Amino acid sequence: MASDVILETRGLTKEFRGFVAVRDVSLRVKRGSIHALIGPNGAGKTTVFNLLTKFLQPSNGNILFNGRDITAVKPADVARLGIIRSFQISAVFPHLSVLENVRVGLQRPLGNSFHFWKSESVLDRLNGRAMELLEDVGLAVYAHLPAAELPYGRKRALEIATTLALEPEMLLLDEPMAGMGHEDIDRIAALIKRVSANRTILMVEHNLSVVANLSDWITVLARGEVLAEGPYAEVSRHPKVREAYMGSGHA
Amino acid sequence: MSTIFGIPPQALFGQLLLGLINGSFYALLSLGLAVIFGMLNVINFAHGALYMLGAFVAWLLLTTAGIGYWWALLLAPLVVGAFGVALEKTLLSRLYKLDHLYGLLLTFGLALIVEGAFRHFYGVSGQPYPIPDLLRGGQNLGFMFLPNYRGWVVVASLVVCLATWYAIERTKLGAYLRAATENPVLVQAFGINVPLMITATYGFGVALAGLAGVLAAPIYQVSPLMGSNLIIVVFAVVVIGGMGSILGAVLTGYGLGLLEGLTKVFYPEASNIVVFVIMAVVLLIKPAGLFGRER
Amino acid sequence: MPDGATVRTAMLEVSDLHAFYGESHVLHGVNLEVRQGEVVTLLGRNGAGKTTTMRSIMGIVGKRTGAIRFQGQELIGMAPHRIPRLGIGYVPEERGIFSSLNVEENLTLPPVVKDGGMTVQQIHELFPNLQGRGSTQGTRLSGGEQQMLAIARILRTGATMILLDEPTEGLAPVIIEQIGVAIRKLKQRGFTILLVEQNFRFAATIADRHYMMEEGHVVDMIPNNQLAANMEKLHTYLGV
Amino acid sequence: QQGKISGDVVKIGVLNDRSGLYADLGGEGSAVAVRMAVEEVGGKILGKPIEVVSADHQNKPDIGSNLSREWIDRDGVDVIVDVPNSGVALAVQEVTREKKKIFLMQGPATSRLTGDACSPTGFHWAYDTRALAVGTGQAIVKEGGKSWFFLTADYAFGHQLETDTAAQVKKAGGSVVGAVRAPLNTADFSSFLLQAQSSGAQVIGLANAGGDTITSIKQASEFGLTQSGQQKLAGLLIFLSDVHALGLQVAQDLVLTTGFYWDMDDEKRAWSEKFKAKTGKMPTMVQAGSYSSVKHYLKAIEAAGTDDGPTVAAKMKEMPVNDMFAKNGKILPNGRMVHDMYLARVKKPSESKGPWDYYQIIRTIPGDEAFATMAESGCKLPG
Amino acid sequence: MPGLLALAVLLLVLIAAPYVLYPVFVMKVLCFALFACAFNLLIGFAGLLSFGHAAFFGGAAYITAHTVKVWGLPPELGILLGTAFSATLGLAFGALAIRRQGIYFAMITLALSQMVFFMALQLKFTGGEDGIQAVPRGHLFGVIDLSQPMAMYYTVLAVFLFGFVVIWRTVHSPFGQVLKAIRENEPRAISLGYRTDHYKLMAFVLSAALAGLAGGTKAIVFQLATLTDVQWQMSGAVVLMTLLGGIGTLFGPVVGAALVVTLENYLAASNLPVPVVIGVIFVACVLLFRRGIVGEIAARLGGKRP
Ligand SMILES: Nc1ncnc2c1ncn2[C@@H]1O[C@H](COP(=O)(O)OP(=O)(O)OP(=O)(O)O)[C@@H](O)[C@H]1O
Ligand SMILES: Nc1ncnc2c1ncn2[C@@H]1O[C@H](COP(=O)(O)OP(=O)(O)OP(=O)(O)O)[C@@H](O)[C@H]1O
Ligand SMILES: [Mg+2]
Ligand SMILES: [Mg+2]
Repeated sequence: MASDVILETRGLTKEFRGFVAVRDVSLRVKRGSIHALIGPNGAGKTTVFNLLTKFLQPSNGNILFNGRDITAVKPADVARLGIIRSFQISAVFPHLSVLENVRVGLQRPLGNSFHFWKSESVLDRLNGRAMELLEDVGLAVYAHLPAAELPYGRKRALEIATTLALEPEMLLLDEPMAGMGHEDIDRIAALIKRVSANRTILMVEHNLSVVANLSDWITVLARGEVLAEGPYAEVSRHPKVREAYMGSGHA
Repeated sequence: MSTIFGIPPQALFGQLLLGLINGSFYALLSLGLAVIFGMLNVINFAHGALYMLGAFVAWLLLTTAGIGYWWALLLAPLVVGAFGVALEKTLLSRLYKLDHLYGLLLTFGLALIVEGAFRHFYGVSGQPYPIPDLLRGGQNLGFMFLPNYRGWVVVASLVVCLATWYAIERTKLGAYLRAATENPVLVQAFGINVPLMITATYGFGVALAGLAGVLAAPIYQVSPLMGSNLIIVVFAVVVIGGMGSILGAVLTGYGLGLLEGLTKVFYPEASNIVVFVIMAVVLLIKPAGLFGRER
Repeated sequence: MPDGATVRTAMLEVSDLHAFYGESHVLHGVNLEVRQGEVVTLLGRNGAGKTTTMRSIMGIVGKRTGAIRFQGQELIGMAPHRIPRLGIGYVPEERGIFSSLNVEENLTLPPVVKDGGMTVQQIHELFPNLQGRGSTQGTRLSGGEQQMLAIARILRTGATMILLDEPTEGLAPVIIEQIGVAIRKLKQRGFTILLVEQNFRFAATIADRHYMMEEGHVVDMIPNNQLAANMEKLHTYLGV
Repeated sequence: QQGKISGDVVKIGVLNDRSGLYADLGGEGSAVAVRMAVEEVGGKILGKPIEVVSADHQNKPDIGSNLSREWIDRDGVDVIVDVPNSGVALAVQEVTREKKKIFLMQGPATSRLTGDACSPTGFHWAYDTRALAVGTGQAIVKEGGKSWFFLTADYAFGHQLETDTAAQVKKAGGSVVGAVRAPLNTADFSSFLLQAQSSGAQVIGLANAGGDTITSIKQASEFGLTQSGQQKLAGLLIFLSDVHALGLQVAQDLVLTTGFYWDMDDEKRAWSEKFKAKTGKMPTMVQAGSYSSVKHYLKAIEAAGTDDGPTVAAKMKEMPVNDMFAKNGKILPNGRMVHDMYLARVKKPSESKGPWDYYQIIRTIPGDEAFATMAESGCKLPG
Repeated sequence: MPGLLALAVLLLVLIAAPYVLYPVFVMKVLCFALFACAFNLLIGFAGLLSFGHAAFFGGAAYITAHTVKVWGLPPELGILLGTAFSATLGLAFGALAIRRQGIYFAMITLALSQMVFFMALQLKFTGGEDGIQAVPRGHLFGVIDLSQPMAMYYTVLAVFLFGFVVIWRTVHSPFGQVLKAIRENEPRAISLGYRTDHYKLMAFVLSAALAGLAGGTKAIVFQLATLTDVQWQMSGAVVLMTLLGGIGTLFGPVVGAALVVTLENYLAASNLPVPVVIGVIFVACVLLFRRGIVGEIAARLGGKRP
């Protein structure tokens, strides 16, 4: 199974009451790559994410992960297979501390999550790893703050740390940089680069400099369909892509 | 004579008609609940108590001031509405920033107080309220004797429900209401007086309960308990109909009245629980309710 | 003073504005001025107080002191729902699309407060994405489409002064360009615009002047035509 | 034992529903009636003071049993009076049996209290389901109401009332043409009434209680069931307070059985007027019975010279009951006080001379007929 | 550990209580305290407001009363069967109710429990309005005579402590941690691979079972099971107890139950209208001290939740 394609979709289609948001999309994401999904607003990027993680049920088409058809698998089980996503609008557990947020991610693989008769102190052994993760995203100093009190940009960073806690084989990031200031963007970009070493990342992002710097491969969606594919340099020269997405300002 | 499942068709029509009458009350009450819920996101547990209050106001008007049914039909909802406005201004409005469950708990407490107070002063056997002279007697429809008053109840509730539905769904008002439920601050920032609108809505929803109370007074005994027994069924109606839909609340109200009527013929022992059974089935098939939107 | 500034009357004057969220004091004496027909930006790092300034103008923060005058009228103390009626439109940072309303209802929700707003047709020309989506539930639109809708609904109201909080967040480059075009058009039609932006490059293409905010204060004002000369300062303010 | 009063005070606990469905038929009125009995003996017995306490059991058996337990264990209460709601009464019966204290029941209906659940110290005074069934069932058939249809509250009490009455109806030569079971607390009886109407029965027996009875009577009037004159409503458990609540316009011509009516003789009238002066209402049979039973209880203490439960109980059963409530009433070993019952018809508004003039007594049912004998009762106490 | 200290104090108080207070009263408090704690497990730690918990409490009471009285089972087995019944009922109701959240959840549980009420009213074995009366207390494990008040008392205390410790453990367990996460942000929990419905259902069943344990025990203590226990007012009462004591605190429901039971006892002997007083307390709690007594104290002490 060491095929170099980790995730593949075949003819993926999603229709909402007559409106086709995703039409016949066939993606092939290479193992170990950073794959960017870009496209104009409403192109269907988030919808593709929702389909891949089964938050939406495809109208048509198949999803294969590591060669296995996961089209009919439930959302929580997709996550258990190793595909973890982040959300376009930040998603943390607001009243848990920053550390506990990450621990929720670390805890699941332990398999003790139904053990209501055990003390939660069995989770303390996760603290070390949790702190490492927080260190990575620059949140170590906030470890004991409730997540709700973090500024927006930091919440996004926390979300990424929680996602990484599960050591996912594949990470889906939906606009990880949205709403972040310049310094944070650089930090998170570096982090993504670092963690991509032994996993696959599929990412939606509008910040083109980030896309240009990070991604190995780009798929451009427009009106639910694949418009172009290739490395940044190639895609960004594509006239249709320029017209539909980049506009005149980007070369 | 031919029969339907062993019941003469005429008896069946009679029962269906009666079901429709019950449905009228369900519809009026679930409409009020739906309006309030839609706007304040509060399950108004006090709805039953306010329905009772409407009936009592009518009774008090009659016995203390000699004011009759027709004026009561106007005045009692106004009084109940005003009471609702006072409640909203002084109590409910403090809870909007909190979890919606607190609204439920507060109104639950209010229901206890209002009902308890009336129990304390008027006992529970209830007070008689005469049918207005104009509507005494009834029509022999052949298959059943339809009291005029019951016919009037159906007509009145239909008119009120349709008018409310129109006002809310077919005018801008409904959009304001729904938007303000979600994000009152922003709607305010568009230039709409949200606090006033919330207060008015609560007052209106509650006035609907009061109106239902006046309509019910001549049929049922005017009793402090008349609301608490009804309200849970109406909750179930609302769950079945699905929150967030005015039309859903109304249609489900009538529909369940009919179904309940049928149960009373075919299996009377179950007529108390049929609504809850339907609720369970609907939830299994359509968790959001028949007309509800998944949120 | 920069070009023509003195001839035009001040539309909005904010002086010594303090604002609080509960206990926390967020704005510490903000001073700024927007003149009729201008496009002015507020720039600053995350948490500098830009959004809070806008919310203060709209009267929807917990508590505020100081003075906010719009066309000579004092806004502090005015009921929040009356402020927009004076002709101020607000596009919030978090977009504020209503999930219980469909796209059309969202679009037509804010009441028209003045003549001269855009028609639905003009709006569809500006944002073709919204065309034909009238019956879709508002929050089912994609993130970027929601942003367009949030801007569009204010353009309809005829408000003469528009507060835009990060209108380009999450938008594709082409759309950002379109919004730039739209803002310029609005300016030509005489609208006054106060804009919060993280995307400094975009801001530079449309604004007349830039206010710099830091920790609840306005620390500097740079006219757009002197930007090049002030790149140094911008670095320190924004880390650009 | 002679001359011994426990705690040097005779404490009477009036335990009933003071806020709920049965508040009007008993409630504070029962306590007033008990106090009237105490005043009549001068507030003292065997030289010791008599105290009356009262409490609300809220129709909850657990509250009732808890309260009576506490009363007896901690406050030295010697006798418990009234306790409407059969469920609560059955619970209190268990407590008083265990603690060997006197229990004077007025409000509860079920004849089980002197049947399988009887207790050596329990007394059932004013009425019970069997007496109601006999009174209304047999008497009406004798009055010409031959065919019956029951509108029954769908729970144990309603079923029992229906079965008992049906048996009496058949015994008297009548027939039962049908029955419909309506759930408890039904708000709308119209469907059931429609079924009753189309059955063509002469008598519609209301085997229900409280709010259900009131609503069904009211709606029967609305649907013109009785106006036609072909059908008659028979209430199997109706109190004066219910008729008062309904108003004569609605309740007219209803037939019912009662153990007491204030306007039957001078003695009753005099006592009732006194009661009305204190409460503003004429007494129900429950309230009058409370008075009568306490009166009898005090007499028995006097005679026995002690307030010890079993001793007093035995004494009470020895003595005939003679007061304004009952003439020559006798108490069976199972605690059943046997006295005459009355079949009454509710007057038309035109017949009534004023407030509280509600009943016309149409038949007296001798106590021995109305109540079950010791053998019939099913009580296992030594008789 | 202030929590352990508090538990020790509570334990001492409860061991001594029957010598100072009326034992039956304290037993009643204990049964309701356990009921309220079970309810609180759901609202306080899973964020689910059940307005139908009376169904589990009263349902178990009926089963226990029936099996002990009619089948002649020993009390421990009766209580166990009652608890099992409630757990099963909880599984069925839970599976339906957790399909919706928030207010819907409350209304659905309310409606479902109303169904149980009507069944209890109409089924034969429940005795309708009369309920099941004169249930023998019997001998615990065939040896301990429960008709002895002190034997009964310490049995109830043991049951209560068992339930309380189970809840304590649950809240501070890996499971409890996931439950909190789900309450905070369910889609996120799903995306991390948690099958959130299973967790919610599990919490619901646990809560229902413990409520059943309380109800079954109460049936033995009072030797009866009646409609009171399955009425929606009972569901309201348990909400009040928890709210008054402090939602989401461990000791709050215990304090709240003690207060409400005391109050009901006191009011029964007074002339005040009970529902009005209870209603006023309800409103006051919601408006003025939402954290409840224990929550408020904990907040004053500035510490974390006990
Ligand atoms: N549940 C839904 N019902 C109806 N239409 C939907 C639904 N979800 C998404 N859509 C539509 O599908 C299209 C694709 O949406 P999607 O969120 O995938 O876009 P996107 O590419 O992520 O855009 P953005 O960059 O703006 O976030 C949009 O036009 C949106 O309105
Ligand atoms: N509701 C609130 N309660 C308390 N503090 C708040 C609240 N909203 C914002 N703040 C704080 O006020 C300060 C200013 O926030 P504001 O949102 O105005 O910043 P901003 O300049 O708009 O930042 P950004 O670029 O991230 O949008 C921040 O420190 C923020 O944490
Ligand atoms: Mg998107
Ligand atoms: Mg901001």
